[in-house]
Amino acid sequence: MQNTWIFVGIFAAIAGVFPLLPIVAARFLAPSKPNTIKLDTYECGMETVGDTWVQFKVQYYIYALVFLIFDLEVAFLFPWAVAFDMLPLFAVVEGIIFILILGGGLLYAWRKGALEWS
Amino acid sequence: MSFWQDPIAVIGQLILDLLHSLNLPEGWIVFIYTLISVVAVASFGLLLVIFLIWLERKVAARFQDRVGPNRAGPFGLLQTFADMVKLVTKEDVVPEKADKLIFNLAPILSLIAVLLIWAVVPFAPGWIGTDLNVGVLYIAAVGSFGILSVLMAGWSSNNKYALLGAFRAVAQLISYEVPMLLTMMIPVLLARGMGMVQMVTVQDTWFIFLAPAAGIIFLVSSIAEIGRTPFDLLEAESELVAGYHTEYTGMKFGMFFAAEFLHAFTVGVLFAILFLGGWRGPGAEEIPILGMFYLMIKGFLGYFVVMWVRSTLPRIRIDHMMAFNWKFLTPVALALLILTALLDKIFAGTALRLPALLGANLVVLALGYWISTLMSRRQAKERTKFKKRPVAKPA
Amino acid sequence: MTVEQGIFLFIGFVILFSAFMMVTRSNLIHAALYLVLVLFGVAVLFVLLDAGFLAVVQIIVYIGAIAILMIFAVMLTRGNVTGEAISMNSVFGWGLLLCSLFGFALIIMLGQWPGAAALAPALPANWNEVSELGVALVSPQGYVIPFEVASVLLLAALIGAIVVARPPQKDE
Amino acid sequence: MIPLSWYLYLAAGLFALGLFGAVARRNAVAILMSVELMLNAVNINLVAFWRYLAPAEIGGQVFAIMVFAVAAAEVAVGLALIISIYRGRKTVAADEINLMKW
Repeated sequence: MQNTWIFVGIFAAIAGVFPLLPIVAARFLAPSKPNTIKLDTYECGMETVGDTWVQFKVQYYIYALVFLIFDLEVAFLFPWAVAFDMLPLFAVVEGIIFILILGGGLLYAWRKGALEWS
Repeated sequence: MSFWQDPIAVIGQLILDLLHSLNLPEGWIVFIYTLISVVAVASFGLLLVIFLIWLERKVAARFQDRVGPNRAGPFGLLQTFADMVKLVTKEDVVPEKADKLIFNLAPILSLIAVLLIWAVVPFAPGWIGTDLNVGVLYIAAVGSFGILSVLMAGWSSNNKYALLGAFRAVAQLISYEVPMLLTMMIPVLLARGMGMVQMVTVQDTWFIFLAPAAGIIFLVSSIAEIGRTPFDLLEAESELVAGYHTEYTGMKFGMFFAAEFLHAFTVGVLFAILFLGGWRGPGAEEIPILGMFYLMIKGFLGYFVVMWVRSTLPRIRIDHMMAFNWKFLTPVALALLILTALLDKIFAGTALRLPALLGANLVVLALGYWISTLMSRRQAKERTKFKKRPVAKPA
Repeated sequence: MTVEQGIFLFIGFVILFSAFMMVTRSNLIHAALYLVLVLFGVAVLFVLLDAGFLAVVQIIVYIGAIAILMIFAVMLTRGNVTGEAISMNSVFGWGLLLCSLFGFALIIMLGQWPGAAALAPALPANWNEVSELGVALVSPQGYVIPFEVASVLLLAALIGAIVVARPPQKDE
Repeated sequence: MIPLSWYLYLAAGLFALGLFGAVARRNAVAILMSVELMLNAVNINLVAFWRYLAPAEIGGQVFAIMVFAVAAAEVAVGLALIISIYRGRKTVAADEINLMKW
């Protein structure tokens, strides 16, 4: 089984080298005339005011939270889906109960208004 | 087997023979052979990008009643090369306040994340990088590096617009990953396996006939994943300048650009593999090059739909987009998963499997459409409730 | 030294180095990105251990979701992100002593355990971990109770975290 | 071939580093990250024991997945608590959150 992953490892290395080539080429080909204004943060010509950390809502966290829980659900359910032929009907129903319990979580978040982008 | 029927197998055998004749140890032969195939697959992906950018510009032009690039080379085919030369020779500005290392790593990572998907794409019978037994999940895993690269780009730029754009983008990407993962599970369930080769070989009837609703949801959430219109809020120019890659110039911007285009086509190919039978088609088993042809046709079909949607629909508002995902796509995907599991277990191996699954999907689609129209009607009613607003007084 | 050992040593070095950096960096975003490196290294270890499914799940769950969640939380509690003046608390010396003692004790105990030199036996023929896992997770002889309890745990975590994280609503 | 001990040594080192982070870091988010390190060390051990000592039984992998679930739940609730505390007290330094200290 490891042998099937060797390809992925080498692929990752090569996939890292390929985008590097044009960037390195650009380093030699492109002009480089930096000045203070050019290197400043781009903000439509205005100087940046205050911290970069502005306006963060808990809403981002809530979405990530619901995503995390469903990610876990997917991790649990993929083996169940793969082994589908070997499972009797009640085992399938157990998987469905699993989905329903987490569906309840989604319903709760919905009713609570936690999914609104306010 | 002749060269014209299966060129990859012939060339592969040739390389293997050559390596064996050099009397290298077995490990080295495997390594060099793998390296060559990796380079072949990866450069195929990158060369594809050049063609895709040209194609997209041509197609978008036709949608808008223009001609598109037509000066450089025949039909403007060389336009993308010209653009590439331009990008390479552009000055590469790294903002002073940026976190240099992360800033430079992010575009590379975003292209890696897309390119890695091609390691498990079955092009034709026997033409596949590697047939992982967790293929479908592998695709999802690789996608999470793309999300990380967005976050890295946005944070390291140290720019308000970039950071805000990155956070919005990540919120959108992770939200739409939920229905995407759930609908990816439905073909896995129908195929009883996650390997990409198995996925294709079991599709005697294409899964789009067994699970049309899942296919549609997959395509929609994938369009959101690549951040194309109508879901292009990641780079809504009017609100966020250019989103998370505001500070990027030259070739580094080009990396994000290339990654987006390749991702769009990859989505088409994945849709073809999961729902349209991959390389399956008349005569593909005997003549693998035909299979490659079929896969590309199907992939371009999916890609064309993506482009079509892009040039047809306007951008939607971010709260609508989130509501559409969490209150519509995700519940429907969950319901589909439950229905598919139940019906497939009950009718497995009988002639009723196809009509039962198809019927259930169509019912879910109809119900979903009905509910969504109800919801939009209710929203319209709420909108028309007149709220008294303060009238601007002349100063 | 075989190739496998070489990969292990490299990955092991990456893991320990990034873990050290993660623990000591005062910039929390850097710490989170080093955490991502550790998690990725652990995924590679899972591949070396013939647990490809776990490796993929590790990347999806940890890098795809948990690390993102961490970065979001860092951003939301922006008090001292870029340069916390002091990243360690006042008793970190004791902590260092305690943890190095603990680590050395573990390593010495491991050195005395005779079973530690074991080599990996061959996997059963036609081994398909994913379907084995699927059967084990939902069969009553296997782990069906933990499976369902896990879903309840996740549900509780979801509800609890939503209630705790949201600011008090005006209408409640 | 890699002997079992290598994995165990690595996991021990990772666990000790995680423990140090959890004990010594000031920032509560960093403490949670360190806890993740410890959970990962445990996971390495679980999977290594499964592979070397009981490859015919899938139990080790099931345990590892359960650890994933527990880690996810812990992070979700833990970070929510930290965000909530930050909202009230404007700090996430663990030694300044001393409401229950006597």
